[in-house]
Amino acid sequence: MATEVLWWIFAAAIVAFSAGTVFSRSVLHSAIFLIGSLAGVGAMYLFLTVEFLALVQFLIYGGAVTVLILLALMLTRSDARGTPDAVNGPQLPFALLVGGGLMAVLIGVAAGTDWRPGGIPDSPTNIGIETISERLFADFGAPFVIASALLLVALVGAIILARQEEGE
Amino acid sequence: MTFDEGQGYVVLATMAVPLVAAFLLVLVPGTQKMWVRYISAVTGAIVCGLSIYIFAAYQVDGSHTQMTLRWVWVENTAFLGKDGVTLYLAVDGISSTMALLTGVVAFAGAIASWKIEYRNKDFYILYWALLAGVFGTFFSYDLFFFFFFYELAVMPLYLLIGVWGSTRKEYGAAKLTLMLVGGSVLIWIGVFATFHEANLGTFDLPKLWAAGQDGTLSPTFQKTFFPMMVIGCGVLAALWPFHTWSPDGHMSAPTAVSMVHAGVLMKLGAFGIIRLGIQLMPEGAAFWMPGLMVLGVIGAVYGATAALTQRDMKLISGYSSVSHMGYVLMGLATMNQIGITGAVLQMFSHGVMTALVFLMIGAIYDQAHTRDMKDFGGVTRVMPLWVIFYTIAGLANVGLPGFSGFTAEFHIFVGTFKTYPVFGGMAIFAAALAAGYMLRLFAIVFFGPMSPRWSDLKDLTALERLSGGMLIASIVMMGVWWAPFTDRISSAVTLLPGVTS
Amino acid sequence: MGAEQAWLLAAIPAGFFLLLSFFGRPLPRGGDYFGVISIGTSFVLFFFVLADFLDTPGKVGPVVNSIEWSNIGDFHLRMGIYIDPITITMFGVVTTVALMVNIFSIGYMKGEPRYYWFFAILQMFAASMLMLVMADNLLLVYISWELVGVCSFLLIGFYWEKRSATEAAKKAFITTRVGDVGLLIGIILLFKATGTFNIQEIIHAAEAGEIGQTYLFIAIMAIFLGCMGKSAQVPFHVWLPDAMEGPTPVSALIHAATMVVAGVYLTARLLPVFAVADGALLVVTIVGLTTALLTGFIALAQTDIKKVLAYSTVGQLGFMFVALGAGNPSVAMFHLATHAFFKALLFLGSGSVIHATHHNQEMDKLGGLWKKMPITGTTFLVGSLALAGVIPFAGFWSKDEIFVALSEHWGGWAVMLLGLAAVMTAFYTTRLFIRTFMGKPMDEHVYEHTHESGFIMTGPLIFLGILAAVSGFIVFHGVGKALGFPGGITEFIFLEHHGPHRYEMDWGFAAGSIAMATVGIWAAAWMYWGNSTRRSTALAEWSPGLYDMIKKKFYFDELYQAAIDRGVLGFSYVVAWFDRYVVNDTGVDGSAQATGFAGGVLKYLQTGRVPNYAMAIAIGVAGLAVAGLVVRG
Amino acid sequence: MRDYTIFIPEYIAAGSAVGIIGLELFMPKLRKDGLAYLTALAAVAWFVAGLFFIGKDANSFQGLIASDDFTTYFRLLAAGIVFVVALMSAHYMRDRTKTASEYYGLMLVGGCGMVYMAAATELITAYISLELLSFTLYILVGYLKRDNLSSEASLKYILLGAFSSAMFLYGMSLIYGVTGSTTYAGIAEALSGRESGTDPAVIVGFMLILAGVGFKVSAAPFHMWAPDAYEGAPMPVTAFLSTLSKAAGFALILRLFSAAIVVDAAEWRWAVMVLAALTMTMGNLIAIQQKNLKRLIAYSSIGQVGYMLITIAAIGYGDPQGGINATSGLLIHIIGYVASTLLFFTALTAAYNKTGRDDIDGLKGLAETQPFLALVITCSLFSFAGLPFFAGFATKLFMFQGATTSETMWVVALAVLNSFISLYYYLMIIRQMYLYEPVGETARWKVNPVLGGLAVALVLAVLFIGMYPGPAFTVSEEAAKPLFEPGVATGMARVP
Amino acid sequence: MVPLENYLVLSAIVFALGVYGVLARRNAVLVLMAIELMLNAVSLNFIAFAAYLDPGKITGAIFAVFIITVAAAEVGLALAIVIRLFRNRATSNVDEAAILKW
Repeated sequence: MATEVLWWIFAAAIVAFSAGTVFSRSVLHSAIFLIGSLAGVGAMYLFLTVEFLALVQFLIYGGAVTVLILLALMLTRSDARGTPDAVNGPQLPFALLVGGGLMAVLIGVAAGTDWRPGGIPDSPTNIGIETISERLFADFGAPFVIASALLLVALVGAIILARQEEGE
Repeated sequence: MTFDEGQGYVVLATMAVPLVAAFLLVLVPGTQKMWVRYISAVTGAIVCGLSIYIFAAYQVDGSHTQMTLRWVWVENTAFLGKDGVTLYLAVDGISSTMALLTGVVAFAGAIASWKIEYRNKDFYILYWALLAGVFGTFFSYDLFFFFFFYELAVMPLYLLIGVWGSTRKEYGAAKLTLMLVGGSVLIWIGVFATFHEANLGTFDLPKLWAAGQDGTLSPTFQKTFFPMMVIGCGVLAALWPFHTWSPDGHMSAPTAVSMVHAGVLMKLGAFGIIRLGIQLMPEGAAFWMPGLMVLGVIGAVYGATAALTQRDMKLISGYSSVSHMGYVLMGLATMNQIGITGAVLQMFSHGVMTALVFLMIGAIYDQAHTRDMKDFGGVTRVMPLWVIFYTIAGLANVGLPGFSGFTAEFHIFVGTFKTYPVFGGMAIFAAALAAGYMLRLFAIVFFGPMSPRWSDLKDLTALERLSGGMLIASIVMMGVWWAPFTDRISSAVTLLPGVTS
Repeated sequence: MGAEQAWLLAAIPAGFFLLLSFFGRPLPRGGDYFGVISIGTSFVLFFFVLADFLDTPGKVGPVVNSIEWSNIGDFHLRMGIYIDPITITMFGVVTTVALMVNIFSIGYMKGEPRYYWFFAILQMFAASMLMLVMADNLLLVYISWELVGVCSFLLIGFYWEKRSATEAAKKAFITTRVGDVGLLIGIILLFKATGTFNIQEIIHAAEAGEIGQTYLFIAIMAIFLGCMGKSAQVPFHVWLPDAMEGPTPVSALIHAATMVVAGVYLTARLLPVFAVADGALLVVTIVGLTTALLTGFIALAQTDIKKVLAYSTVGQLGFMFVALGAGNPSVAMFHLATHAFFKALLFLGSGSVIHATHHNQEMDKLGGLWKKMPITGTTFLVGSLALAGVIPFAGFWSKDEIFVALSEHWGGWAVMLLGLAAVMTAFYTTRLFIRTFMGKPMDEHVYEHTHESGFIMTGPLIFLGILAAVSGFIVFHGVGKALGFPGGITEFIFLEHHGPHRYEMDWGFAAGSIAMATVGIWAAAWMYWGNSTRRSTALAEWSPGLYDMIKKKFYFDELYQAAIDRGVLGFSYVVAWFDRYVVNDTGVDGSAQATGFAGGVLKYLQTGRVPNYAMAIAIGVAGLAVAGLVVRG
Repeated sequence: MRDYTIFIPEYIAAGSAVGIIGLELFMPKLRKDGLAYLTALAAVAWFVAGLFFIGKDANSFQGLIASDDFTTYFRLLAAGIVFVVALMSAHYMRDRTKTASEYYGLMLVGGCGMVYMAAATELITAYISLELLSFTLYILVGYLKRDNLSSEASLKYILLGAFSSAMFLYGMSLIYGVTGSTTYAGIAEALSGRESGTDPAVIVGFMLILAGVGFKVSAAPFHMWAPDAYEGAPMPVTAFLSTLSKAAGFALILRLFSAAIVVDAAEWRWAVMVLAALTMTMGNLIAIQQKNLKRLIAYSSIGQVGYMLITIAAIGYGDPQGGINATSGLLIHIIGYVASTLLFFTALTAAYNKTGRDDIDGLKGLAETQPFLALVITCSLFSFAGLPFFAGFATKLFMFQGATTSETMWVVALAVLNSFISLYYYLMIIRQMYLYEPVGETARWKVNPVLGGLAVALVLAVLFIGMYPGPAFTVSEEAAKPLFEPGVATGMARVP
Repeated sequence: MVPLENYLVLSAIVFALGVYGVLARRNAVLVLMAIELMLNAVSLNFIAFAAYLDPGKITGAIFAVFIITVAAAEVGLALAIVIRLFRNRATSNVDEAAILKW
């Protein structure tokens, strides 16, 4: 019972934070809201009893990514001339329209689909860390290797693109 | 290797020699203009000889297709079954006649372009590529290669006209190329549909023809796709109202290209209608031919009428080509032996005589740099031979007995009267109009007082005489003794499906 | 050599045509002697053919000789010759006149440019003309028909430096060509009905009634259209007078004696078919009469010698058609022959005059030439008398015969009309002769330099003059017999299964003819004697409108010109405009531009802004999803 | 089971990538074009290694990565493309950057990414490989750091790429939710096991996946990044984009659609057909109006994608044999298209190195100053337009023929019409080269021998494929077969 | 117990918000944030499915791991590019970076 109440609270929080992220006027606020929303999702993972992933979520998103984003925001403050320019583009109303439409569709899908033809019990089963590690390293080794290559690529790319050259 | 196969190699050679020449010319340095010319002249001679041999060696009472040569190209892969794509060359009565036409015109054109100075190497490369395409189309008995060569024959035109052309060349070239390729688009669709519908896994034309006749290609299918095929080919045959590339294209094209184009390429269209229309979709033909007849008549009268008041000589010939190809289409649309035979005769006749006309126009344009009739007058005084050649071409154009034009038109008229007397009458009337515009041209250009401005025009050069002489020879030959042609053609025509005697 | 080889008559001139046209220029004197040789040979061969023909057992049956030309499926085309009295007569006429003209031209054309070319074409013409008359099938007839047309085109336009000559040539060719449309249609219609081009087979089929009446009528009328065009019958007569732009010998040969009678010949050849088709003969008669009268009137007011002769030619052709309309080919052919002789004589005579007066052919400048050129004058007189139908000259007998036949077939009214035409003929002929040879010279200067032509020119005149004088007598039974014919000429010339026509002198008609001739001659003499134009001008002023109309040839040319400019050319301009601006610019280029324009519009979707691109993606996704749910869900 | 040997070629590629990057780190003075030749060498080694896999019976790494003829086909293709593009880049990059090693390294890695997109038989692997390729491309597009266009293009590309891959992922999640599996086989089995194939989740999932892959191959309306990225990217990268990334996209699509979701083809084939029609029309119409060559080629390649998508639809409509026909048609056209595109860009790079202009007018009078290049470009354009003698004719014809089913007939017709429209703007390029006099100095200039040789080789290849398509077609069929073996696609399409 | 649909709807909402953000925002960094939201939604989806429907294999969870990895890397790379653009153009607004168009 309690979990459900908590769940609803968190769900509301996530939606609120996400909305804040995309609606807030100030760039920095958006960043903060984003952290909130990410953390909220992490909490959801806890509800789903995937502690490991929740941890990962907190660390990588709540930590690395948001820091990175804040950093970028700092680096690209365009109000050198003082005036913070508008954060929203001209096509905002259409954005609302399409976003709303898509939301409707996706909710419809989520609600309108029979997810359990087999009639599996409607409760999350605990996903233990060892299962994850087992699957990740035993069964999905290949993607893991490719992912490492991907990270390498991203690293190299970030370096060569961001590196300051003489004359800049 | 049987004798027939041996001749098959002759057919192959006829198609391959121009290609070889083209590749050879690629290697010749562009500065060696004389060498380029010699090579081309020799090629032309060889091709002409080979085509004459093909025409002569075709046994009238022999089998339907002769001189066959088959090389499997791709087979038993994916949707391609046995003999999926084969380089299948053969000759029947019609294509042997067309081969002769192409050979003669090709040689004539090659000689006629002797005086091209500007990058003549590139010119001849494209020229021979084009002719290889033409020969290939006439000889192909495989749908894939038929289309392959058909496109190949159209491809070089853009550059040939665009680079070496004259009046509004860019416009003419672009329009001509696009319209012709646009036509081949329809054919292409037809090809896909046919292959899919026949579901034989082969592009082999005889098999597909059989399919078309035994109903494997359903009547509805044939009725649907026959128009595509015919309009697609018809564009090349200046089918009204898809003819407008003809006046502009000819006006822009250099001499040899006009010769080959009006002389041979337009025939590809009519030939395609026979191969892909009548032979492939007899049901559709039976259903649609009246329509084609109407368009043909319109074209015939329309072209002649429009030509009456033109001032540019090439425009006159362009429109008269529309008119004459209109006759061809009428002949095909009659669907009876005499008519279709007449159509093929007309294809040959129009080929040689238009080639001659354009040769003559080129001969004077190179010196006078104008084709406006009003600028001329009394040219006979300075270029009598030119006038005689032109007159012969013109009279053949008018359909005067003794020249090829009459033979062909006469057969077409007879064929048309068998089924559509009224249209036949209109066609004959159009022939009278032809007399109108031709004599108008004679009267204005050849006769009357000569303006001193032209006093230094030179008469035909030896090469032009040679090339014109060949054409005149063919014109007169067909005009006087047409039995050899009719024998060959009718031997093939009688076997066409749905053709009444 | 037998009649089967009659094709040689045509083959030889054809060969000489090639010879002359290719090698004529370098030859000494342009090889004119070759011309005489070739036609001479044909002339000689003609007698062989005639003799062989007359000697054939079974007496005067047709001689046939043909070969297979081409065959398409079950359509076999045979080409061959068919020799019968009509052909023989035509042989005679053509070869004789052609020979005379060739000889005459040697003198007349001396020093002209393209001398050899002139003779070459003459050979070409003779060949095709002979081929025309011996052809056994309509296709071959049509072929040679067109070929003679071209020869006439080339010869009319012989002086191509003159615009008028060029125009005349064009006019002649196109006018006849219009008729030929009909001819070809008719031929093909007959072929469609009978499945053959062979004339005899067609005739048999027609007489056997295998062809429906209306169909047959249409077909034969179409063919007759061709004949009218060739023989310059109203309304196609306009080209012949203009054709006088050509060298005079040409006028004599082609536009008087031979080519223009091709129409008459063909009609005679197909007369049985005409006879079968109801009303066809009536049409022929009416056309003939109209032509005879109309041109008679026009000729009254012409002052150009050759023009007068031209109109008289047309008129005489009208007479021949009348004879045919009366269903009597023999008489028509007889008149054709005599007319050929005296009209050729007249033309050559006028040619001699023109030559002598340095290309002056206006009556107003001539006159009193009799003293200067007696031979020409005499022969011309003979010709005129023959034309006017004065007994006993050739014209009289044949014309008389026509009246007889006409009265037998159509009765009085036709005779009256034709009589009027005959009177006018006599009138303008006399007028022509008087104003040219009699009285005092109108133009002293011209008169000074006039001189009699050399023998090379007068020789033919004399020969033809004799023919014009005596050839009429051959109509008599005895004379014919003496010459080896089975009876008189009209008896000799008959179509198969179309009984011979034995000639008897009918004094009633003879008197009538004589009277008509006298009236006409007297009137002309009264009006023009001594070259005084007083009375004539008085007559002209008496009714200027009428005179003007006649002088202007009843405005035919103006009418046609307007029709062509307004009608045909106008239509052509419309079509050309339509082709340029509607079909091409709107249809073809328009579609191209439309495509380009579409591209030009669409490319602005590519705003370069990421949000818009993302929007496109989102909309795409949403659209697909919704569509999917709607279509499949 | 785990058979690491099936990765050997990629070990070589990736290894040499790392090696090249390291090489420059340790000897920065190395000639930059030297690196290009090293890369080419590595590509050759990669190619040769790949050759050993031809005809090997299909082998799978834990059901994640299949090593069969299909994989081999794309492996060889990738190696080939990398080889050509590397050589193409040699001078271009030397003149424009200080450090080129990453460029070449990334190129090799990207190639590996393509191989695994083709080889993946499981969604995670597919996704990761796709991202691997995308990342390399993001970087390569932006490689000219100081160049405004380059960085702008790269930004657009990465933002939109991330956006669409999110869509892609959402779609995959839905499919995973429905089927409970991420392996293609599992998905196919589950889908064919479901009694109702028309859950909203399935449909929407398919559509989202379609959007994701559609973005990758730049199918309208997901194509909009392409023209900008193409125009902004360094020229060799443009070649890389228009060949390798497209081929990779289709590799992924083919494997995924034929092996996994062909079962419910009825849910997506119509959509593919619509996308195809839209894509080809958009691409060709807009291309008419372009002035910049790279951009024009971008649009024309969008048009080509439109044609290729028809075959995917045809797979949906056909039985296994039909699938093989369509796929082999697509594969042979990919060969032809890749060859022509590389040919075009080789010549264009050569011209660009000289003139420094990449707009159409820049080619004015090329036939005078450099006839050879003009000829080569003409060949490639004719090949694009599908004119005979050149690869484009045979391959396009085979592709359309393979894609012709009673249902797709109309799209094929439209495609042929479009290829006619495309001829127009190809002619406009040819016109610039042949009909106009050169601007500026008209002296003849020499082509860099490497590029020249490359061009000659490619021309020969294009001609060979065009005139004797047999071998290429057989190869394509061999590569297509594994996708349609009964085991792979359970029961094939549940075509109603 | 919380039914599966709740998670799905939640993620749908977040995802849609992310989409909105991408479409509406001008600043490249904000766009990136929105994308992060979307990716989160997706991983939420995956894990929910894994936990509810796929307890044995939990492939979804693995997928989530990879998604997080890729997302992180993507952000890093993207930010590098943003900075690069900022250096060149002194703006990080995506709609101002529109030289390439039409």
